[in-house]
Amino acid sequence: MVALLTEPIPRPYPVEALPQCGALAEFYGIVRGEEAGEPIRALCYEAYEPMARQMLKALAQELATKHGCHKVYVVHRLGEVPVGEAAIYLAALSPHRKAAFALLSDFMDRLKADIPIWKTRALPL
Amino acid sequence: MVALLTEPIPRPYPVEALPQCGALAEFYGIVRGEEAGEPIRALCYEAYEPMARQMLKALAQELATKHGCHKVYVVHRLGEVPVGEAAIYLAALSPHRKAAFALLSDFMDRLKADIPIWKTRALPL
Amino acid sequence: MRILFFAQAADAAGTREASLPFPGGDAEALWTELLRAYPRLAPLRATTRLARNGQYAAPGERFAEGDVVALIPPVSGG
Amino acid sequence: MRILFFAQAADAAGTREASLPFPGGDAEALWTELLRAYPRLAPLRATTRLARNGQYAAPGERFAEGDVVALIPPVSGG
Repeated sequence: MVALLTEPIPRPYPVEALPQCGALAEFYGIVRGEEAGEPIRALCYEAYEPMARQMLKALAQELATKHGCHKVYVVHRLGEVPVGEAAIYLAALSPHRKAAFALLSDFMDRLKADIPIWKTRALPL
Repeated sequence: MVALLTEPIPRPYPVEALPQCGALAEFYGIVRGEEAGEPIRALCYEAYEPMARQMLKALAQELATKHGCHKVYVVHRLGEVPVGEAAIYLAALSPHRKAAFALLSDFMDRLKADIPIWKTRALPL
Repeated sequence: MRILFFAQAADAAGTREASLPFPGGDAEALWTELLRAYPRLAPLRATTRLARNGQYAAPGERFAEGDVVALIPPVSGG
Repeated sequence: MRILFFAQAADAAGTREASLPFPGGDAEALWTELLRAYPRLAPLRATTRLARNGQYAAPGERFAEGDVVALIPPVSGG
């Protein structure tokens, strides 16, 4: 499940439990109060939306297969994201915890290397 | 923050955002629908509560320091935990994601090796 | 000495708590008394750790009359 | 050829989208045209990847008149 949205990312994110899955691992990447040492009030994100959406779907599928996760959720917020709010949410459901942990970690590395989404501006406090 | 409780673990768990922390990683360990190949309706957990509580606190502190996490939450449910509900919740807040991921993974390994909590019975469906 | 039994150890002992006369000594001596009082603990001995006053006992640690000792079979939380 | 500019590339080009006459050719040829039209992209060239029709172009890939090409400066999502 992939979504790009401009509203706040819900917490909890509505994740459907699966009877075979004993592990739900989740990650929120939250905007911090400083950027390059300066206090800020928000970061602005933009994306090449169709390409980002398609790459995120392909990545979720690839890593779900690789690690044996049954379901992956990825949500990236775009536009202005205030300090303390999440720019990204990631969740993985798997039978056992190691698969879900490995997926989150791999997914974030790949996302930060390849997915066409940018932090374009920091809005000063 | 350590809690042992007999009620359902809330989702979302009330976690306080910290301005320096850009990462919130969470884990729910959920009771699966089968135990040893048989369908079940719940698992029963018990703990040596004072020892478990004290060890969980010490472990949270040790691993927060080791990995550079600013805050750790650990909640274990005791008594009967129905299929599809969480027996454990773990969360870590850190400046960067790798610290929070590493903490969750290490914490679960240590918990499963040493903390005096037991799955005592599987209740058949 | 106050003894606490958990999980399989409670099932084997048939109780969750007991008082055991014990003059003091090491884990070996304590297990001898425990098995005399609760012979059905024998199969658990190899995998069960002892906690003294809420902490795992170190190798060679001594147990005294006033201690609270817990029998900790292999844990399975999470 | 339709060109999409993102992030620093949009700032440098001064636009988010443009139409570029391009008869077809490889990335080298396309960059030559891009830099002729938008000289301020020059400092970004070394770090900017090209996507053709929504996918990163492979080394040696050829670009044709009808393609949609996106300039992808170093990404920074998450």
